[in-house]
Amino acid sequence: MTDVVRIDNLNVTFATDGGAVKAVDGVSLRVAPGEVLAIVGESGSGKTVTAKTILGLLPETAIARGAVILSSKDGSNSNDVLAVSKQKLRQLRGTDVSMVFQEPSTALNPVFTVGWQIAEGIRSHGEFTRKQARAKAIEILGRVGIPDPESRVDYYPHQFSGGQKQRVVIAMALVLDPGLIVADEPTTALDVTVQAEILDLLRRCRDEFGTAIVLITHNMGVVADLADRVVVMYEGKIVEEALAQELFSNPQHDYTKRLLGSVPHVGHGTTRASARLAAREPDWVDQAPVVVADHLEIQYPGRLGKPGFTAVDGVSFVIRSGEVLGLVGESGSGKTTIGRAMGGLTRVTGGSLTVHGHEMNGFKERAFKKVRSDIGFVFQDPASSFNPLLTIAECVAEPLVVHGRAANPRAARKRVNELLEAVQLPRTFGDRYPHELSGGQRQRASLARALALEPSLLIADEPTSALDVSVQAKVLELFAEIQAEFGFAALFISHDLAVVDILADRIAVLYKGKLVEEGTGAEVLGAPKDPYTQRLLASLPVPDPAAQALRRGELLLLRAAG
Amino acid sequence: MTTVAVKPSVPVGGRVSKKKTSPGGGIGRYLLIRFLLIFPTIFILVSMVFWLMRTTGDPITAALGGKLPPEQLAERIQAAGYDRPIIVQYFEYLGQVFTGNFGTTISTNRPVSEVLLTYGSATAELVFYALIVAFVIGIPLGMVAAYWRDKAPDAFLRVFAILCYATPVFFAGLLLKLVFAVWLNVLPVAGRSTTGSELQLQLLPNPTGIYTIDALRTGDPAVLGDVLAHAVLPGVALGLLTAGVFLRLVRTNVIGTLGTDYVDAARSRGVNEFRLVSKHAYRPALIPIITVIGLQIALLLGGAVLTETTFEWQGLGFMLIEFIKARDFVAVQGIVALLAVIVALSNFIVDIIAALIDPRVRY
Amino acid sequence: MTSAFTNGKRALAATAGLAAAALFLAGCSAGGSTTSTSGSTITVGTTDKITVLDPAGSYDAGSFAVQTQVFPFLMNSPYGTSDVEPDIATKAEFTSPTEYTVTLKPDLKWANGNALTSSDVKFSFDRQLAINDASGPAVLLYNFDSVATPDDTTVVFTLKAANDQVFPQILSSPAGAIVDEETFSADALTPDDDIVKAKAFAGQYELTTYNFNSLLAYKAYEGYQGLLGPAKTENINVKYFTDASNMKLDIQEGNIDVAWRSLSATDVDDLRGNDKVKVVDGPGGEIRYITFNFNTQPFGATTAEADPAKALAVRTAVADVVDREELADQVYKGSYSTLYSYVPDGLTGANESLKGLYGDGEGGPDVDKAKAALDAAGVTTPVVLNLQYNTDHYGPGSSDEYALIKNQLESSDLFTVNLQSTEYVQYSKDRVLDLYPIFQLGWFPDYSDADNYLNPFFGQDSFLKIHYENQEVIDLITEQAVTGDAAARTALIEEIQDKVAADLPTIPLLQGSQIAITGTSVTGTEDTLDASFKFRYGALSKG
Amino acid sequence: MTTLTTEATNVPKAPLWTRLPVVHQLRQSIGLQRGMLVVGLIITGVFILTAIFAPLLAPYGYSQLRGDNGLFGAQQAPSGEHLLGTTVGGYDVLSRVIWGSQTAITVMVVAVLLSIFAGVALGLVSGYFGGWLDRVLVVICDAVYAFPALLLAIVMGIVISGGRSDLFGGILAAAISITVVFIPQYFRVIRAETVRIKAEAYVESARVLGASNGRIMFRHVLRNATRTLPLIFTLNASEALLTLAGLGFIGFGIEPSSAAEWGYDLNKSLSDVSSGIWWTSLFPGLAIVLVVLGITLVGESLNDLADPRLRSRRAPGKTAVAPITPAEIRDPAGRIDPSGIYGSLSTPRVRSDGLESTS
Repeated sequence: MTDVVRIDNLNVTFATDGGAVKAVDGVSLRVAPGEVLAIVGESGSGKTVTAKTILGLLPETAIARGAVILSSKDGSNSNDVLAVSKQKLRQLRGTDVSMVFQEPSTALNPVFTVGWQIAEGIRSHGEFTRKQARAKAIEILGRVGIPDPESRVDYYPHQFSGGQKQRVVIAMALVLDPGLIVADEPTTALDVTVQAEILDLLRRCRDEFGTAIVLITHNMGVVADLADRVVVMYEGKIVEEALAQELFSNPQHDYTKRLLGSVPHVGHGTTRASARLAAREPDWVDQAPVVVADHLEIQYPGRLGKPGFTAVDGVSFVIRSGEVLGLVGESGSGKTTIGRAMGGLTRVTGGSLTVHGHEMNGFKERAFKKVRSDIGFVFQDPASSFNPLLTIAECVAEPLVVHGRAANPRAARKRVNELLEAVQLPRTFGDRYPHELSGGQRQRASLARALALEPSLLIADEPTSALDVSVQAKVLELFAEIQAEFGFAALFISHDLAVVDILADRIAVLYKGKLVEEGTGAEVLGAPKDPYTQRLLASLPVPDPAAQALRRGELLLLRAAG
Repeated sequence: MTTVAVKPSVPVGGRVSKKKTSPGGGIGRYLLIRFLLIFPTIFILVSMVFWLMRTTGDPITAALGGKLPPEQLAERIQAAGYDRPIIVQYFEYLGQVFTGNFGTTISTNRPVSEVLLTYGSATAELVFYALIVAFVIGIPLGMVAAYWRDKAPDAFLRVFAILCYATPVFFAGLLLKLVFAVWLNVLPVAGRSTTGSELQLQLLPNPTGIYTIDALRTGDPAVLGDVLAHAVLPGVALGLLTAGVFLRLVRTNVIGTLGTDYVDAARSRGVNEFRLVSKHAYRPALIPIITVIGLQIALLLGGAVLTETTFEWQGLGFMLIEFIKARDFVAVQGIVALLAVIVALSNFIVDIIAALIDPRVRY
Repeated sequence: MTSAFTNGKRALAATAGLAAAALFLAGCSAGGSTTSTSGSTITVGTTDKITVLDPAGSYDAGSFAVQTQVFPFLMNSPYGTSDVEPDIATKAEFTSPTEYTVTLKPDLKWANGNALTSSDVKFSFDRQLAINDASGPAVLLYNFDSVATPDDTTVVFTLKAANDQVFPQILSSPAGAIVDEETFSADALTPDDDIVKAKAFAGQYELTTYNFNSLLAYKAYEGYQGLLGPAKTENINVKYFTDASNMKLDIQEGNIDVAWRSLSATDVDDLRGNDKVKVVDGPGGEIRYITFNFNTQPFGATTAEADPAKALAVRTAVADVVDREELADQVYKGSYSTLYSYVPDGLTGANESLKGLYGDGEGGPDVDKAKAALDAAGVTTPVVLNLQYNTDHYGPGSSDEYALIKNQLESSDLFTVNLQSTEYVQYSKDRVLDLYPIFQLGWFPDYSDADNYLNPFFGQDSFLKIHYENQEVIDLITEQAVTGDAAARTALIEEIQDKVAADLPTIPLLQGSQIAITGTSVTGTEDTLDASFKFRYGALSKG
Repeated sequence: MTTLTTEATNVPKAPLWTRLPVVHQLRQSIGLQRGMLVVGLIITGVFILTAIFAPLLAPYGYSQLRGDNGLFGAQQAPSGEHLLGTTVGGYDVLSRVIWGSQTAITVMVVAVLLSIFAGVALGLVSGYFGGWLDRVLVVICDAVYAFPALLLAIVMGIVISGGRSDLFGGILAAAISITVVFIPQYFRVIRAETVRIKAEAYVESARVLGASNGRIMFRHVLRNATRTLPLIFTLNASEALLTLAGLGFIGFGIEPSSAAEWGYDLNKSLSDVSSGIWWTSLFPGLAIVLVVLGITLVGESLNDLADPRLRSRRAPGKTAVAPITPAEIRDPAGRIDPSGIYGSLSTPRVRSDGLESTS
C-alpha cells in the first residue's frame, strides 16, 4: 500500500528581521496508512512547521522546498502539496488530510454552532444538502463520543467542556474520512484526566476509521501511549527515527537520550524525600510551622450581587521549616489561589492562614510588609514575570532596594552577581533585558530574585510548566540544590504529579477547591486512597510504551469502577 | 511561540471568577445593568453642561447686552432669577428635568420638547441616511481590504478611508456641493426640500418631521423625489466620514479574526478563502465592530453639526450652536439631554445587538 | 440567526436601491425646478431668524421683519420715506402736550373676523408693559404713561414728557404692533403657533404656514385698509437660510425670487455681474463706529498720565488716519458706505460733520495732520492702542474690518495696536466695566429718526458708559425731542452732530446699505428699500 | 522559538537610535506598510518643517495687508506677487497657509500634552487602585467620551476664553477644550493598560516583595502602560487638528491678526466658492486634509506595527516575542477603544479565552 504522506527533503525557511531562518532542514519521512507517527521535539525544533506543511498551512512569509506527497485514503491519487494549485489544495484539505489543533477553545468559531461548522466542511467538498450534511454531523458527533448528538449538534462551542470541544474538533477532522489526521499537541491544553480520554479517542480513530495520525507532541508519555513510530526532531532536523518500543528501550542519538532522561517519572523522588526526612532533627515536628492553613476558605466576590465563586473550600495543611509541600491539582482546583493567598495577593475570606505567625485573614498590607522579606515567590510565566523595561540585575536587585538592603540597584550589584551565580547564570546576564533571555534563563533569574532576601519560605507557582522538558529538568534540579543549600520551606505548586514528586517532602492533592489527600510522596503516589488521586495517577502516561499499555488497562478498570 | 508553549492548564488566580460568571449571569440581568447605566450618563452630561453654560454668561446679557443700559439689564436679570446662587438654580433645574419638564427656550420662547421633536427628527433623518451610506460603503469595502490585505487594493482602500475622515465634513460638503449642485446641477444645493414640497408637507395632519416619511404620506412621487434628492449630498458627506471609520474597523477586526485558530481550522477543512472572510472572520469580528459603531454615534452627531450647517439641514446640532451663542442654556440643556439619551440608548441597543450575535451571551 | 442576517442584507440592498431611485427622481425634479413660483407667488430667501412672533416678546430684526407684514400699526412710513403717517388710523396728533390722540379707521377687522377696535390697541400697549419681557421692546415705551379709549375708534395716549416728537415713531416701531385681544394673552407671551392658528393678523399679509425659521407662507389679507395699500402679490413664501452662500446659490439658480438680508459682500459683488439677477440698493440705518472710553483710553481720566488734551489728540489722530474708503471697498465691497457723522445719511438732519474736521477734509486720511495733532499736544509716538472688537454680533466682516483698521493705524507709524476680539456675551459685559479702552460698536435703529442716533448715545444715561458727558449736548438733545417745528428741529440735530464731532467720543466709520437681490422679473423692490428699514413684501410683484 | 532566537545567538544590544519609537517601527516595517509609513512621515515632516521655518518660508506675514505697493487687495487671483492669491480679508493665501501650520502644531502639541498628563495620571490612579473612585471616573469618562467631541469643545472653548479670541486665548481655549475631550480617551487607554499590567506577574512579584504602591505605579506600571502613547499621540494629533478646524469653521476660531488658522480661513472663504473664487478655500482645506492624512498614516502604521495581528509578518515566530500587544480596537477618528476596557461592564469579548491562553 502507498504511504498516506511522504515527505522528501523538506526545507522551510522564514524571512525575519534578522534574515532568513531555517525552521525545517532536509526532513524526509513517511506515514503508512493506519499508522500513528509521533514527531517529538522541543520548542523550535520544527515539528509544527513540518506538520503544517502537510496541509499547506504555512504563512506567506515561509518558503518551503522539497516534496510533500499526499495520497488519498484509497490510494487512488496523490498530489504534491507544495506544487498543487490553491483550488486543488483546498479540495485536498479535509478529504485527504485534516488537522486537530492544540487549543480546542480557539479552534472552534465561537459564533457558529458546531453542527454548522461540521456541515460547512462537508458541503465545501461536494454535493450535500443541508439535511444530509446535518445527518452526517450528528453521526460523527455520536462516533466521537458526544452524548445526545441530535440536540448537541445545535450547541455553540462554549456550551461544551474542554474535552468535549476537543472531541468536536476531532469529529470535524474525521467527518470526510481522510486518510491522515495531523494532530498538533492535541492534549497539551487539557487536564491530564481529560488527556487520557482524548488519547483513547485518537486511538479509536486509528482502529475504527483506519486513519493514519501524525502526532506532534513534546510529551513523551503521550508518545508512549499512542505512537507506533517516532521521529525525533532537533533544530529543524530529524535526529532519530524508530519504532516506539525501540526508541524508549534503546535510544540511539544523544539528544534522544537526554530528552528521555529529562522526563520526570513518578516515584523517583520518594527515596530522596525519605532521606531528607531521616536527616531532620528529632524535634523538627514540634517546631512552629512556617505556614498553617486551618479550614482555609477563599471566595472570589461575585460581580454585581451574584454569589461569589469559592476557589478554596476548607483546606487545612501545615508547612514546617525547611519542608517542601507539593500542591497538585487540575485547572480550577484552587492551588494557585492558595499560593497567592500565602503571598498576600489574594484575600482570605474564611478559616485561618498563618504565614510566619502572621494571620492572613483580615490582612493589612502595612503589618505584613515585614513578613514579606521572608517570603520568596516564583511565578508561572517566565515571559511576564519581569518588567520588560528593567535589566535582569535591576529586577533581581528590586527586593534588596525595597527592603532597604541597598540604596539602589547599582549598589546591590555585588549581591546580585552572587545570586546570579547561585542560580548558575553568568553575571553578565545582569545587564540584559528580560526578553533577551530564554524561558529557562528567566526562570533562573526569577529564582534568584526570590532568593535575594534569603527567605525562609518560597512559593513556586508552576515554575516549570511553561518550559521545555529538558529545561524543566535542569530548573528542577537547580531548585532542589538551592533548597538543600538555603534550607527554606517551600510550597511547590504544579499540575504534574511527576514534577511535584521530584521535589516535595509531602504532597497535597486538591480537587475543586478541596484537599482530597495529603501525605508523603510514598503515601500519595504509592498507595493513593482517594479515588480522584487514583484516577489522576492512572491518567498520567508514563514514557514507556509497555508500561503505559498496562496502566491504560488499569485506568479503564478505574473508570469503570468510578 | 504557539507550537509548543507548554500550556499553563490553569488560568491564573484572580481571573477565574470573571471567566466563570459571565455566561451564566443571564442576558436579562446584564442588559438591565447596561440600561441602568444610561441614567448616570445623562445626569453627568446635563450637570456638566449646566455648569459650563452658567459660568459663561446669562442669556439676558446675550440677547440685550448692547441695547440696554446696565441698570435695566441687571433688573431684568434679577427678574428672571439669574442672579440667584447658581447652585439653587442647578437644583431647580435638576428638579425640572427629573419631572421631564425641559422648560421653554429663552431666546425663542418655544417649548424645548417641541424644539427637540422638530429638530431631532431632522437630525435623525440625516443620521439615518449617513448610516446607510456608511454601511453600504464601509462594511463591504472593509472586507475587501481585509481580503486583499497588504495588496494594492488594500492600500488604496486604506488611503481612501483615511481621506474620508481626514477631510473635514464642511470641506467635503463644499466640494460635493460645487460638483453636484453647481457644476453638474443635478442635485439641490442645500435644505431639506424645495419650498413647494415643503408647503405640501406642511399641509399634512400631524407631520412626523421626518420628511421622507411625510413625503411618502403625501403620495406624490415628485415630493418624495425632491426630499430624497435633498438628502443625497448631506447623507453622503456625513456618511463618508463614518464610512471611513467603518472601513477601517471592519478591516482591522476581520484581519484580527483571520489570524485566529478557528479560521485556520476552517481552512484545514477545505473551506474556501472567500467564505473564511465573509463567514468565519466576519461574524466574530462583528461583535467588536458593533460595539464600536455604538461609539460612532457620538462622532456622527458631532459631524452632523458641521453637516447641518453646511447643508442648511435644520437639525439639533445646528440649533445647538445657535443656542450656545445665544446662551439659551435651557435649550442647550434640553438638546444635550436628548443627545445624551440618544448616545446612551444607541450604546445600549448596540450592546443588545452584540449580545444577540454572541451566542456566549445569548445562552 | 442566519436568516436574520440575510434579511439584514436584503434590507440594505433595498435601501441602496432606494437611494439610487432617489438620485434618479432628483435628476428629474432638478431638471424642471421652480415648480413653486407661479405668477402670483414670490419666494423670498433670508438669513434672518425669528425669535418670537408675539410682538411683546421680541425686539430683533428677524422677528420684526415678520411682524411688520402681519400686524397693524397706528403709524407707519409709506414706501420711500422714513417719516411716519397714520397707518390704520385716519389721524394722529398731540391734543395736549402730554396727550397724543389717534383715530382709527372704522370697521377694521382681523383676518379671523374679530373686530379691530381701540380696545385692541389699548390691550396691545398695556400688555407690552405688563409682560415687559426681557427680550421684548417694552423699553421703547419709556415715555408712555397710559392709554385711554373714549370710543371704539379713538385712542388717547398719555405721555410722561410733553411734546415728544419721537412718540409717533415709537408707534411704528416693534413696540407699536397691535394685536388681537381675543387671541393674545394679557400677561404672558402667546405661542407662535396659537397666533397663526387663530389668524390674529391684520397687516398687509396673513400667515398661512408657519414652519419656524424654515418656511413661512403669507397670503395677502384682503381686509387691510392701511397706508400701504393692498399687497401686490397674493402669495409670498419666505425660506429661511442659515448659510448666506446657500442662499446665494439658490438665487443664482433661480430657486428663490428675492434674497433679502444678508448676503456676503463677496456674493453681492459677484451677483452684480450676473445678468440673471438684479441687485437693488437702498439706504441703510445700520452704523459702525469706534468708541473711546474717556477713562481708560490713552491719557484718559483714570490713567497714570491723565491729560484731556492729549486724549483728544489721540482721538483726533485716529480720526485723521482711518481710511473709510478702504474699509468700504476692500472689506465690504460697497455693501457698507462711508459714514462721516453720527446720524446716517438718509435721515432728516444728517450732516457730514466729521468730514471737514478730520483727515484730508474730503473724507480721505491724512497722516501728517494726525502727526501734527499729536505733536501739538506733546504726545510721544507711537501710541499704544488696545483695540477691542467682536466677531459674532456685527457680521462676518468685523474681523477683516478691524484687521484693516489696525493695519491703517500702524502704517502711519503713529500707533501700535493690540487687537483683540471677544465673543459678544462677554464683550457686552466687559465694555461697561471699563475693560475696553477703545472698542467697536454698531447700532441698528429702533425707529428711523435722528433722535435714535443721538439720545441713546450722548443724552442722559448714555448706554455707551464711556464717561463722556457734555451738558450742552444733553440739553440740545432734550430740546430737539420736543421741538415740533421740523426746520428748527433739523437745525438742532445738525448742531448736536457738530458739537459731538468736536469732542469725538466715537468715530463713525461705516453705514450699512440695504441690498436685495431679485430675479430680473421682480419689481417694486426699490420702493420698499427706504430709510424706514422695513422690507414690505407687499411692494413686490413679479411678471 | 524563544530558544531559537535568543539562546542561540548572544545578540549585542541594538544601537540606541534604532530603538527610538518611530525609527524602530520604520525598520520593522515592510512592503506597503513601510510605504504608507514613509509617505506619512514625509508629509508630517514637511508639515513640521513648514511650521518651524514658517518665518523664512512665508512671503508675507500672516496679518500683513500691505506690500510696497499699498494694500494687497481682497480676493486677488493667484499671480506672481501672490502665488495662491489673496483672501476675502486681503491676506496672502500662501502666507496664511504656511503660518497656519504653526498654529496647528502649537494647538496639537499643547492639547495632546495636556491631555496626556491629565489622562495618564487619572487613568493610572483609577486603574491601579480601582474601587469607587475608579467606578465614578469610568462612568464620568464614558459619559464625556460618548458625547460629541466638537460640541463639548465649543462649550469648553467659550468657558475658557470667556469669548476672547486673541492668540493666547484662542490657542489655549482650543487646546484645552480639545484636552477635555481627549482626557477620557487617554484615561481609558491608560486605565485599561494599568488594569492589564496590574495582573502581570512582574507587578505581582513587586507586590509580593512589599514594594510600596507609589513604587509599583511609577517603576513598573507607568512606564509599561505608556508604551502605546506615541501611537495615541499621533492619532489624536490629527483629531486635534480636525477639532481646531471645526471650531474655526463654526466661528470659534482665532482672530486673524493674532494667528493664521486654517479652519478660520476656510470658514471665511466658503462663500467665495460660489462666486468662482476657489483659491481662498481650496488651499487651507487641502492643508488640513494633507496634514491629517500624513499624521494618520503614521499613526495607523504605528498601530499596525504594534499589533501583531495587523503587522505584516516576516516571521511567524516573531509575533510571540513581541513585547507589547495592545489588543485594542481603534477607530480612526482618534478614539481608542481598547477592547476590554468595557470588560469591567460589558460583554465577554470574542477573544477573551484566546488571550488568556496564549501568552
